[in-house]
Amino acid sequence: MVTRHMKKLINEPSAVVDEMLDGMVAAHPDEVRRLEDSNVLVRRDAPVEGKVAVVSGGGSGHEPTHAGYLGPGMLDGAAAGEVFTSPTADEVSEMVQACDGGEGVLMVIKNYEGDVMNFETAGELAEMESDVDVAKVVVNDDVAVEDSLYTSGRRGVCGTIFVHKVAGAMADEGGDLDDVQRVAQKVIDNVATMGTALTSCITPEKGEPTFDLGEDEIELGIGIHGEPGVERVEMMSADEITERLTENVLDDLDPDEGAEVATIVNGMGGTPLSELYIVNRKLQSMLDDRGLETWDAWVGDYMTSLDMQGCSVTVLVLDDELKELLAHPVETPALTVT
Amino acid sequence: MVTRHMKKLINEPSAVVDEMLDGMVAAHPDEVRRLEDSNVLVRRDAPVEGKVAVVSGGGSGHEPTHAGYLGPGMLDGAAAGEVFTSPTADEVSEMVQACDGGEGVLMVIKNYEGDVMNFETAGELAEMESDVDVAKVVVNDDVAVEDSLYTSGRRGVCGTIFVHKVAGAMADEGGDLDDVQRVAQKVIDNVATMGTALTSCITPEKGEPTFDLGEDEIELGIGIHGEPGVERVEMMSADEITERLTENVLDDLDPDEGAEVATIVNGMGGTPLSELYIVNRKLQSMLDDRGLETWDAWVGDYMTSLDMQGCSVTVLVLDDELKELLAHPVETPALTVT
Amino acid sequence: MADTATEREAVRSAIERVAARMEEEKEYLTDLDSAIGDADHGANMDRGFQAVLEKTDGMDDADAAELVKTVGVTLISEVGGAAGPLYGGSFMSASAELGDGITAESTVAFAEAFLDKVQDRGDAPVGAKTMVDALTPAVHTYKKSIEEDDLEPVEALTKAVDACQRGVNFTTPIRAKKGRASYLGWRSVGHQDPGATSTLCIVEELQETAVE
Amino acid sequence: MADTATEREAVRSAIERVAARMEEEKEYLTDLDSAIGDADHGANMDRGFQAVLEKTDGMDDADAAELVKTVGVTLISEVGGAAGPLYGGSFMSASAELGDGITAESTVAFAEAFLDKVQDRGDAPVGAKTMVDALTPAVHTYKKSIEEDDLEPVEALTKAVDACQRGVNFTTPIRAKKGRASYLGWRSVGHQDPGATSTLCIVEELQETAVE
Ligand SMILES: Nc1ncnc2c1ncn2[C@@H]1O[C@H](COP(=O)(O)OP(=O)(O)O)[C@@H](O)[C@H]1O
Ligand SMILES: Nc1ncnc2c1ncn2[C@@H]1O[C@H](COP(=O)(O)OP(=O)(O)O)[C@@H](O)[C@H]1O
Ligand SMILES: [Mg+2]
Ligand SMILES: [Mg+2]
Ligand SMILES: [Mg+2]
Ligand SMILES: [Mg+2]
Repeated sequence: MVTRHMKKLINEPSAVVDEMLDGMVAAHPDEVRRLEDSNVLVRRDAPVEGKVAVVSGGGSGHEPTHAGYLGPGMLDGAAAGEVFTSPTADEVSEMVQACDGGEGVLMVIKNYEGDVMNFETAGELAEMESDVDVAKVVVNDDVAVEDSLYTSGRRGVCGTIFVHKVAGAMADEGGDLDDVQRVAQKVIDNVATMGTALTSCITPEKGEPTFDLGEDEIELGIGIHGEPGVERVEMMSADEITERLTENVLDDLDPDEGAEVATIVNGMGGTPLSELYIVNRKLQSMLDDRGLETWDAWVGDYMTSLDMQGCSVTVLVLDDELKELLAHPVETPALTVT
Repeated sequence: MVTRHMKKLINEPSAVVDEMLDGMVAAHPDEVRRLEDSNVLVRRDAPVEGKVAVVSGGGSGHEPTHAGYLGPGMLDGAAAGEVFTSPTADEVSEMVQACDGGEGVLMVIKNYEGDVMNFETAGELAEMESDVDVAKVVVNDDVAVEDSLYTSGRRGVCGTIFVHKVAGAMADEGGDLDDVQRVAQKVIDNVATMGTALTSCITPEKGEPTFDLGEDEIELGIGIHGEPGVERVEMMSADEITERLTENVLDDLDPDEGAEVATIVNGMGGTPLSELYIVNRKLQSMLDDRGLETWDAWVGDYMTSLDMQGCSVTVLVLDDELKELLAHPVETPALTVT
Repeated sequence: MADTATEREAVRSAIERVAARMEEEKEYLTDLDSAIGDADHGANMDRGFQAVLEKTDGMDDADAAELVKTVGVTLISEVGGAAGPLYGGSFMSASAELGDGITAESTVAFAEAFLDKVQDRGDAPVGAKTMVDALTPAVHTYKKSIEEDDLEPVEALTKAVDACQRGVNFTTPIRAKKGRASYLGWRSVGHQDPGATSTLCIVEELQETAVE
Repeated sequence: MADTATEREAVRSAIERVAARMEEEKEYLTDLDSAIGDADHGANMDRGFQAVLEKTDGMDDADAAELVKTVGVTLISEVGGAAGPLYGGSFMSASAELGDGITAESTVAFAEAFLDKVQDRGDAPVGAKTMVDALTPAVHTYKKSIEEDDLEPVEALTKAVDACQRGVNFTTPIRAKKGRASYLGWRSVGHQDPGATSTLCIVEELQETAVE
C-alpha cells in the first residue's frame, strides 16, 4: 500500500491507466468508448462498416497519444498499455477485431521491440480468431538513433501523429487497406524527428526521476519513454537547441529546395506552450533560410513523456497527396481540422 | 548578460514574450497577426466591420491564454504583458482601437488590480483618441479568495475562458455591445473555479521557484501567477484534492439539483494530461452524485502558470442561452468547436 | 528659484540615481514579491526606469515638469502590473505641480498630488500593506517639515526618508488588504511589502540628490 | 518419474518462489532499467508474476505442462513491453516439452525450447546485452551437465545458476545492440541489463525449488 503520496494527481500508481481512461470517457462520452474489461478505447461508433480501420497503441504516459486521436478522419482504436509499457497482445487483438468494419485493419506500430512483438502477435491472434485482414506499418522517425546493426533500428516518436492523420484521412475517403497502408508508409518515408529533454520524467510506479540530469545539462536525442538520450550536453539557448534538432532532422530528410513541409514542435508534457512557440520561431526561420516552404506548422503537446520538460522537432516533406490528406477534416478530442 | 542558461527553452529572459509572439504568428499566420511595435496579437482579419469586438489580455505565462483564443467566434484581440505582469495601458488602448469594427469593444478583464487599472486607463485613452464605444466586464471566479473588505476581491482565473467563448459567440451572432456584455456578465455570475499547485512555477526572470513547497506539501487556492495559495496542506490523493476543489466550487455556486453544467479541468502547464483525466473522473462522479448534469466537460491546458504542476476545477451553471453560445462554432489556435 | 537648466540637471541626476538604484535592488524587490506576490516587482521597476533613462536621454530642452511627466508616461507604457499605473499615473499627473519650477512649496504640492493619485487609482487605505503605507508618512512628514517646521527641503527630505522607512517596517507585521498579497489572507503577515520598499528607494534617492 | 501431484506441487512452489522474488527485486530491476531503459522492468515482472499466482491458484487438477503454459499465457496478457512476449511466449511454447512429465531430459528440452523461442521472437544474438546473454550460458551449462557430465538435475541447476550469473556480469561491460538500451549506443556500456538480471532471479529460484 502506498502511504506517502508522491506529487502527482493520482490515487494508486497501479490504477493510473484505468482511472485516466475512465476520466477520458467521461470527458468525451460522445466520441469514445471503452471496450469492456480492457484498456482499449475505440471510436464511439466503431466498427465503421465499409471503412478500413486504423488502430494504434502503445504504453501510456504519452497523452493525448493515443486515444486523443480517436474519431472520424483519424484513429478507430487505441490500446493503452501500462505507463511506458506496450499493451499486451491479447488486448491489441481484441481491439483489431472490435474495429474491423469488414475492410481490414491497419496497425500503426512505433518501432520499439515491445510494441512490435506484441502487435505482431496480436495480428496473428486476430487473424486466427476471426477473418479480419490485418496490415501494419512500423514508424521509425527518430533520427537521433542510428539505424544500424548495432541498434534495434530507429525509434518511432512524434512523426507517428502525421502517420495517424494521413492514414485516417485515406480510410475516411474510402481507400482500401492497400491504399491506407501505402500512404502511411509514404509518411514514414518522408518524416523525421529529434527530441531533447531538459528534465527527466517521473513515472507513477517509480516516483522519482528516471534519469538524473545535472543543473546545467540536457539530453539530446531522447525517445518518449523517459529513456536517456544519445548525448548529454550543457544547457544551451532555445535557438541553439532548435538548431541542433532541426539540422539533424533536415540532414536526414535532405529535402529539395522549394519543398513544402509540415512541422510539429511537440512538447514533452511539462514544457510551457510559450517555450514551444520560441522554438517554433527559430525552426521556421531555419526552414526559410533553407528555402523550404512551411505549409502547416503545429505547436503543442502531441506525444508526451509524462511531466518531462523538453520538446521534439518533426518535419514531414509533402507532396500533393499528403497535403490533401493532412487537410482532410478530422474531429478528435486532441485534434480538430475543419 | 545572462551566461548561465536556466533550464528553459528560451534565449534571453527579457525576449521571452517577444519571441513567443513571433513563434505564435509563425505557427498560425492565417489566423493571427501582430500589431506593429507592440505585444498585441489580433485576428488576422481584424477589425471585423459591423461586429462587436471582444478583447482580452493580461500577463504572459498563461498560454494558450490569451492569444490562443483569437479567431472567429471568440477573441478579436489579445494584449500580452510581460510574464505575469499586466499589459500596459497604451498597448491595450491600441488593441481596442485596432479591433473596433464600428460596433464597440468589450474588454474582458480578470480581477487583478494591475489588469483592472491598466485596462480602465486604456479604455479612457481609447475613447479619448477615437470614438470607439468601450464596455468592460471583470471576471472574478476564484472561490479560494474570499470576497471581503479584506481582499482585493476574488481573482479572475480559468472561468475567463468560458467568458471569452460566450461573449465571442454572441458577438459572432450579431449581438450588440449590450448583448455581448450581458452574456459575459451572465457567465461571470454563474461560474466558479478553485485551483491547486503541486509545485511552484519558475519565471524566466527569476529562474527559480516563486515559492518553496515541501516534498509532501501542496498549495490550495492558488491563482495563476505563481502567487502562493491560501492554504498549505499535506499532499493528498487525486480524489481527495478533487473533492476539496469541487466542494468549494459547488458550495459557492449552490446549483439546483438537475441543473446542467459545463466543466473545465485545467492543467497549470506542467501536469500530464493523464492526471487531468484522473481528476475529471472524480469531478464527474461527484457532479453525478449531486444530481447535476454535465452538458460539456473540457480537460486540458486552458490557462496555465508556466511550468507549474497542478490543476483547477471550473464549473459553469448553464441555461439555454449559455448552451447555445457555448455550442456556437469557433476556430482558434487553441480551441475549435464545430 | 533655480534656473531651468539647473533644475533640469537636478531632475536628470535624480532619474539616474533612481534608475541605478532599481537595477541594484531588482533581485531584492523581486524576492520580496515572490514571498507574497508574483515575483516580478524588481523586474518591473528596473525595466521601467531603464526605459525612463532612455526616453529622457535626448530631452535637452525640457524643463523639470516635462521631464517628470515623461517619467510617468514611460512608466505607464513600460511597466504594466499594479506598479505601472500607480507610479506612472502619479508621476504624470503630479508633474503639473512643478510647472512653475522646483520650490519648497511646489515640491510639497507635488508630493501631495502624487499620494492623492496613488490612492485615487488604487483605492488602498493606509494599513492595507501597500506603497501607500510608505508614501503617506513620507509625504505627511515632508509637508509638515516644510510648512510647520520651516526646514530646508534637504532636511525635510531626510526626515521624510526616516518616516518612509517606518512605513516600510509597518507593512511587515500587518495583513494585506489590497494587491496580490491580499489573496494570502493572514499568511501575508510577516512579509515586507515590495511596493512600499521601492517607494522608500525612490525617496532615498531623491534625498541623496538633494544633498548633492 | 514423480507422479502428477508431486510435479504440480513442485511447479507451484517454483511459481510462488519466483513471484516472491520478483516482488522483492522489483525496485532493483526498475533501477537497472532506469539507467538504460524506461524504468519499468521491475513493475512489469512483478505485475506479471502476481497475476500468474492468482491465475494458477485454483488449478488443482492441472499437470506441470498446463501450469507452465498458464504462466506463459498470463505473462503475455499481463506484462506487455518487451519482457511480456519474450518470457510469456517462451514459457507458453516450451511448456509442451513437459507434457510427459518432469524428467532430466524433458527439463533440458524445455530449457532449449525456451531459449529458442526468446531468440526467435526477439532476434537478439548473444552479446547484444539482453536476457539472451544470461539465458544462453545457463541453458548450455544445464544441458551439458545433464547430458555429458551425468549430473543430477539439482547439481546441474546449481552450475546453471553460476553460468547465468556470469552471463549477467558479462552484460555490464558491453554495448547494447537490442532493446531500448541500444538507443544509448556507447553510453549503455557499464550498466547491467535488467532482463538478464530477471532471468538470473528465475533460474536461482528454480534451483532453490529443486534443492527443497
Ligand atoms: N491597490 C493598490 N494600491 C496601492 N498600491 C498597490 C495596490 N495594489 C498593489 N499595490 C502595490 O504594488 C506592489 C506590487 O507591484 P508589482 O509587483 O509591480 O505589480 P503586480 O502586483 O501586478 O505584479 C505591491 O507591493 C503594492 O505595494
Ligand atoms: N530483442 C530482444 N531480445 C531479447 N531480449 C530483449 C530484447 N529486447 C529487450 N530485451 C530484454 O528486455 C528487457 C527489458 O524489458 P522491459 O523493461 O520489461 O520491457 P521494455 O523494454 O519494453 O520496457 C531488456 O533488459 C532486455 O533484457
Ligand atoms: Mg517499457
Ligand atoms: Mg505582476
Ligand atoms: Mg508583482
Ligand atoms: Mg523497460
